[in-house]
Amino acid sequence: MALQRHEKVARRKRVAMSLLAILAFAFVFVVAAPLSAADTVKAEVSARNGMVASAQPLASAAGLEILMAGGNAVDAAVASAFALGVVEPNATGLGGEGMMVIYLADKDVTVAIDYRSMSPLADMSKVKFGSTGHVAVAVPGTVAGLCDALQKYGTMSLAEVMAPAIRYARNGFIVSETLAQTIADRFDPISNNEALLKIVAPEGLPLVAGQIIKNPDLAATMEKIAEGGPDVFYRGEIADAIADDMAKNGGYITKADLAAYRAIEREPVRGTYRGYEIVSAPPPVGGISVIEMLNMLENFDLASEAPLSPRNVHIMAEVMKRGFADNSAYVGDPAFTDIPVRGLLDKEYAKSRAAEIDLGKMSPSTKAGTPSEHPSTTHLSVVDRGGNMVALTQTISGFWGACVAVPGTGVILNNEMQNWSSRGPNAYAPGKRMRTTIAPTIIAKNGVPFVTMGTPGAGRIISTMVILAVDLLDYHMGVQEAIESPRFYARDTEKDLSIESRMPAETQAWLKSIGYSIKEYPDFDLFFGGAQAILVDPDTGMMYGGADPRRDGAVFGF
Amino acid sequence: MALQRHEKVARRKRVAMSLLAILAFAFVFVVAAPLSAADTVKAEVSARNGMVASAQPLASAAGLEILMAGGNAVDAAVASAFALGVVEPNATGLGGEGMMVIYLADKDVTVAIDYRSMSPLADMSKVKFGSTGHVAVAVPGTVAGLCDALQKYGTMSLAEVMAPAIRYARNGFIVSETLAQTIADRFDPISNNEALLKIVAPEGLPLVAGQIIKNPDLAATMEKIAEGGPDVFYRGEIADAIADDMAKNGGYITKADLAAYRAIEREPVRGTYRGYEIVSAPPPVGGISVIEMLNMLENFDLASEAPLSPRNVHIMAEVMKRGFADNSAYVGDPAFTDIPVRGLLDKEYAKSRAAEIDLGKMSPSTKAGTPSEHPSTTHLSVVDRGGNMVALTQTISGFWGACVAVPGTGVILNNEMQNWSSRGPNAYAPGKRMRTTIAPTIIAKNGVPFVTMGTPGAGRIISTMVILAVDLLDYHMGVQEAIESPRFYARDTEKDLSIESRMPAETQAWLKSIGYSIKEYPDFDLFFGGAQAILVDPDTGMMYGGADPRRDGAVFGF
Amino acid sequence: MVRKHRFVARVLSVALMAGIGVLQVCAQGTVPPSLQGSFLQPGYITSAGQTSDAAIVKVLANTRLKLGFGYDIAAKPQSIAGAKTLVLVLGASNKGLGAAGLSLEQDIERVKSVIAEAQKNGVRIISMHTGGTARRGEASNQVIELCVPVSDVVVVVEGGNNDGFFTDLCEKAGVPLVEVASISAAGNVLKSLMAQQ
Amino acid sequence: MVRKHRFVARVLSVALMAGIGVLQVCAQGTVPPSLQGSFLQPGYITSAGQTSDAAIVKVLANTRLKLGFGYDIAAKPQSIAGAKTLVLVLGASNKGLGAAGLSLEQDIERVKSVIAEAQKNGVRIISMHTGGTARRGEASNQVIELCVPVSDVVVVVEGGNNDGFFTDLCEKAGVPLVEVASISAAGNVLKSLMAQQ
Repeated sequence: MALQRHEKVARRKRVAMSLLAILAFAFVFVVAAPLSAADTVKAEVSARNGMVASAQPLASAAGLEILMAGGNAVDAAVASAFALGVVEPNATGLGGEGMMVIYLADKDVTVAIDYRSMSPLADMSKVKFGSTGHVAVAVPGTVAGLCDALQKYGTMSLAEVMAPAIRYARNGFIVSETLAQTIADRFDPISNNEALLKIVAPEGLPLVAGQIIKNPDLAATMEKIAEGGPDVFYRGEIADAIADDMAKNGGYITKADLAAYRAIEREPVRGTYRGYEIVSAPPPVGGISVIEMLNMLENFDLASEAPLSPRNVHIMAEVMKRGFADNSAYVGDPAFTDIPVRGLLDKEYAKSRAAEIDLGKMSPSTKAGTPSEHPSTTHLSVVDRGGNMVALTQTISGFWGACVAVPGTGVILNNEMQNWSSRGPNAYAPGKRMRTTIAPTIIAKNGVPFVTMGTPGAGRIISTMVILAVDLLDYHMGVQEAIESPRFYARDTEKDLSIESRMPAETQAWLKSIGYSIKEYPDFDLFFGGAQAILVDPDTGMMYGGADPRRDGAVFGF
Repeated sequence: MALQRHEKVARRKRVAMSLLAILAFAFVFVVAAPLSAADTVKAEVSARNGMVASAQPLASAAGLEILMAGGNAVDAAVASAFALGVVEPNATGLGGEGMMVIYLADKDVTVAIDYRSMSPLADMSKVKFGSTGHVAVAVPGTVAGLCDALQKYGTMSLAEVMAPAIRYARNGFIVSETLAQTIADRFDPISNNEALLKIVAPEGLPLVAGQIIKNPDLAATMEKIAEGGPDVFYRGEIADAIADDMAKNGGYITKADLAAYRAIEREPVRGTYRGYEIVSAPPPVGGISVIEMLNMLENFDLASEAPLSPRNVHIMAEVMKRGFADNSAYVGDPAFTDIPVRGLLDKEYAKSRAAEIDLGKMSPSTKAGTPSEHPSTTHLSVVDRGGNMVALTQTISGFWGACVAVPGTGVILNNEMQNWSSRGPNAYAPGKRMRTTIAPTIIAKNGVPFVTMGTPGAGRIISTMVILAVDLLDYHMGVQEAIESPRFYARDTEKDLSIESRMPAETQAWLKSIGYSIKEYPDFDLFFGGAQAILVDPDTGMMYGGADPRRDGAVFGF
Repeated sequence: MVRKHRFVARVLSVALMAGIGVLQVCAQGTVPPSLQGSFLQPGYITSAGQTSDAAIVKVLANTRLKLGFGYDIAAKPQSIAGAKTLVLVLGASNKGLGAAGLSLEQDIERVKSVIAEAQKNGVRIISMHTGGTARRGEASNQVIELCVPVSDVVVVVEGGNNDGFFTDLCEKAGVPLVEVASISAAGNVLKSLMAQQ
Repeated sequence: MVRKHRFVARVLSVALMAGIGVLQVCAQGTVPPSLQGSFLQPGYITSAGQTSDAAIVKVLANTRLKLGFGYDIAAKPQSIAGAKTLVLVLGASNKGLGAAGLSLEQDIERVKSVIAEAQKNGVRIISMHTGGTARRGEASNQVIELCVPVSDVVVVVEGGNNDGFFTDLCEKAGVPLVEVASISAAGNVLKSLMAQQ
């Protein structure tokens, strides 16, 4: 029954009736649309009192519930982050890590909380880390980071904000196509770990879409943390379980490593872009490169051409390559490496880098040696009624991390140890935090926060954040429109310019003519990340949320 | 700081650059839009696996949580309905009543559950019911109806589906502008009832927007019901509390009345409209009149003219008047009145009624004597992955019902007794259910359910349902577009044609020229109801949900 | 004559206000000493315009402050029999008028008759406006203009006098105006106006 | 020669299938009696194309059916030393190839070398395809075309043979094909193929 097609044809006929009708239609659309100027695949969500944008509906619902119970943005972000650890267990969780940027309107506080993982204190310099198994695991930071953020900047108790996550873990939830696919794809390493197998294949076979997945051990673990605080994880019962499992399986993490772990409150990196203030996640993660790239772009009048004009894409690709090269060369754990933060953020430096760009031809790439990153990351944006904002990006590195769950705890461990570089600022050292590209970012205008945004997507995180900033600030796109705009990615170490196939043909042709080799991805490809963002209209206070059709995101507001 | 305006101007400039751009833009929009053909104030929500559309975000979140934990549409609808009773306490709750239409795809069951309130068994024929206080209260049906539906057609336990509602009642939630306004507006009668005052003015002054409202007594009451079943309410502890409070305050409801209450499983009323099957709520509520009006409309080729053309609005107004007149004359509690159901649903009868309509002038109205209805109603639509659908409309009659809460229970009682007519099929009798206009409706095509929809809005419920059906089935609008289309309302007993001011000027002028007097309401007015609907594309299974910008609705899907 | 008595009181209060440097409006939340404790029990509360703010004032007066005032949102002249103080809560509410089955004109007639009864019996009048900007507008202005000139004191919660409407009216009529920041504070003013029991 | 032995087995099985009225494909889920219990322990599982379906078959065989097979998703010829039965799980997975650091061509070379080792040692081969339509496509077809003709039996879960690709290949090569409705059923077939221990 082709009802739908019938309806579409009927509608098109009516719309096509007269040129006048079409013009009137376009006019109404432009005038009436609240912020989004173009039609989008997913609907932009608007609300007045609070909003959560996360990669999964139940995680968004957790944050919404907390906001509606009177919690602030930090309460809601922590609730959603714990919930994501349950409902996106392949991408984040207690065994992982992350970075969060907090803006508190009432206290005028802007702070980054670094809860990145760190290498164990033992000397592992002779160890081949690999991508799975116990030696791939770095000391996890999620519990410390979320508990610290809540205690310092939230208003609710740990038990209150963890309640939704505990509920989801105990009652279970329906396995999505996406989750089922990640289980199937990683089932070989998963099948080597009894504890993880019990979670994702309770009857022996991998759970498929439509089945219910539960993690009662994780519910119990979270209840213990809700009651006893982060010490349960870093010094108590869960620490014992982790250390025991490590000892039995050749891993290096000890109780001393866990006891030594601290989340670190850092000054965010700050910059400006065409009058907007950019506040992003500091080293060892990627916000500094987002700002550096935007600094370079400020030397070009992007808005004078269309968003995907040949010249503009070329400029942005050249900027990306330079930013990535600098990132590789200079960014690492600031406790172990002197990072020329001021130099990298300097407008004059950016200007000199921008001057290297030949508008008529592609320049050969410059520096080398960046670590590989992985797409098992998740971003979350929250805004509350008070104008407080949180941007939070978490990860367990690869999907399903090290493919190791700690027996009896439901905790799935990261494989961050694969992210060390062989040399340079990101070379391995005991107790050091590895570099990644995550870059949760807040944009403000005249001190009033305007946008909270972030994305997973490994190496593409930084370039995608730059594209989003340009779409919003140069091209004045709506937030959903910006998220859906065709993405592209260039890097100093890669010969190809990666693009989504929606990139205009004439742009592609011209880029080829000046030296680019093009690697084409489908129309919307998760390779380029799955962004979440919330924009607050500074005039009206209205919140507009966008979620990426490249992933199962959900924006809820009230 | 006119950032927003600046952006809009910039965008308009770019869009206006060339006619070609506008045409290309309109083209992209028409081709890419999934179902909605026009821009909408609220975004249409789409999802693949399940969807809940309700009047409040936390109620939608409750249903979503149940769907994602593997519940079916009935489980989710019951969870959302209990949650609505907490988060929309002014409009619905355990002290109220409702009607639900269920379609179960797997069992091919279509059933209506009538949990309408009934008058007490004592003779109250000499009583002046009034609109508030204990004599205004009819025996409530919500607990019986929701528990019956869950037991017969759900898959989960009462404790599971009531958990979100209990949580919201205990933890509280932020008072919205809308809720605060209803407290302020009704504070005079509310202030006469200590138990209700304790809920909405715990510190003496009415709660205002932004404060937290909790109802721990209601949480405890629901916990008892979750554990002990509906008997707790109709025969146990809560029945005692209701009967005691009634006895102390001149009310008539006894424990015998409560023990005698039954939800009634009824055959829905069924009809067809241009090949679609319409399944709606049977007497004593208004679905029969929705179908009668659609039967009349089938005699006119509405689709040949634009949605709000003068002729089409005239035809629909004339049809509404006739349908309402018949509703008043014939509809009442079927246990007390012989209702000519077949006659009212007969296509030939509708044809003869349609023939009365003069396309060139307004006909004078015909019959008289309809009861007044009240806007404190709430609708809820749910679709699950299995294609099961629920349409559910609940009410406590006026906002805050009788302005009476039962001490110690948190239960707020309805004022349904005001809905009796002085004579005719809806005249008062002991143990009888009063007529209302609620009309939760499911539309199917070739036996495959296609739309679940409903609205509050008192007398406007039936006319709004007819407009929605015509918008979807004749004009092929998207579901959000249909909900937002300008509404109008004519009734046999009212001299004016009520319209939203967006009605085209030429239509208004012509209607006046043929005899209508026009009563103009603002662009979007809650007078015409606040609809919720979900449409499932029969070809793709994709779900599209719409919520009414006239009310704080929220659609969540996954 | 009542009028004469009130004239004297006004002259006194104006003089006093001038003395503390505020001509028309008292310093926020402060009650002129001449008025403190000058209103006698029993009191009676009604609305002028059917605003449910009257019920809020009732809860403040009786539940919180235990003043034991009579109350009827739609009081008639006979309702205030025996009262020595009349509290008029000002504001026109369409929903309130609808629930009471009254038009604005009918309610204004009702309020006029209650005021006349009060004046006949020497009942002194406190007018209160607690609804903020939401209870201002053409219809509300009608009841405000009716009640302010016949009042012995006017109490307005912040927002309701943003445009100086009360200031102007009170100045013209020589009625002391007390502005307060919140409904709670209005309750405290009410308490300080009443004579100790 | 191994070839000759297998030829005889094929003739027998074709004759048998003809006898029960099914020429190329066995009735769903039924294992030809001639094959029941005909595969000897120890068995060894590997992938052809790095599909993680190999791990599912491993869990089925070892955890559920306790068959104790050896397993390496990227087994090399020396891995199967001592085995008497080789289970090839068919399907090309880009993610699997990426994780193993192999190109499709490299993995095909690996599989060829494992098959050659099996044939050299008289190890009989069970090919299994459990991934449904998701594990079909150009790359998967390459490994399927490589493995089916050298197999002693092919087991396919519903969906994977929707286009008759396995039917055609098995018919051409004279290899018995067992189609099953689910991965679980594939496990039961595997068990019935194995000799009782």
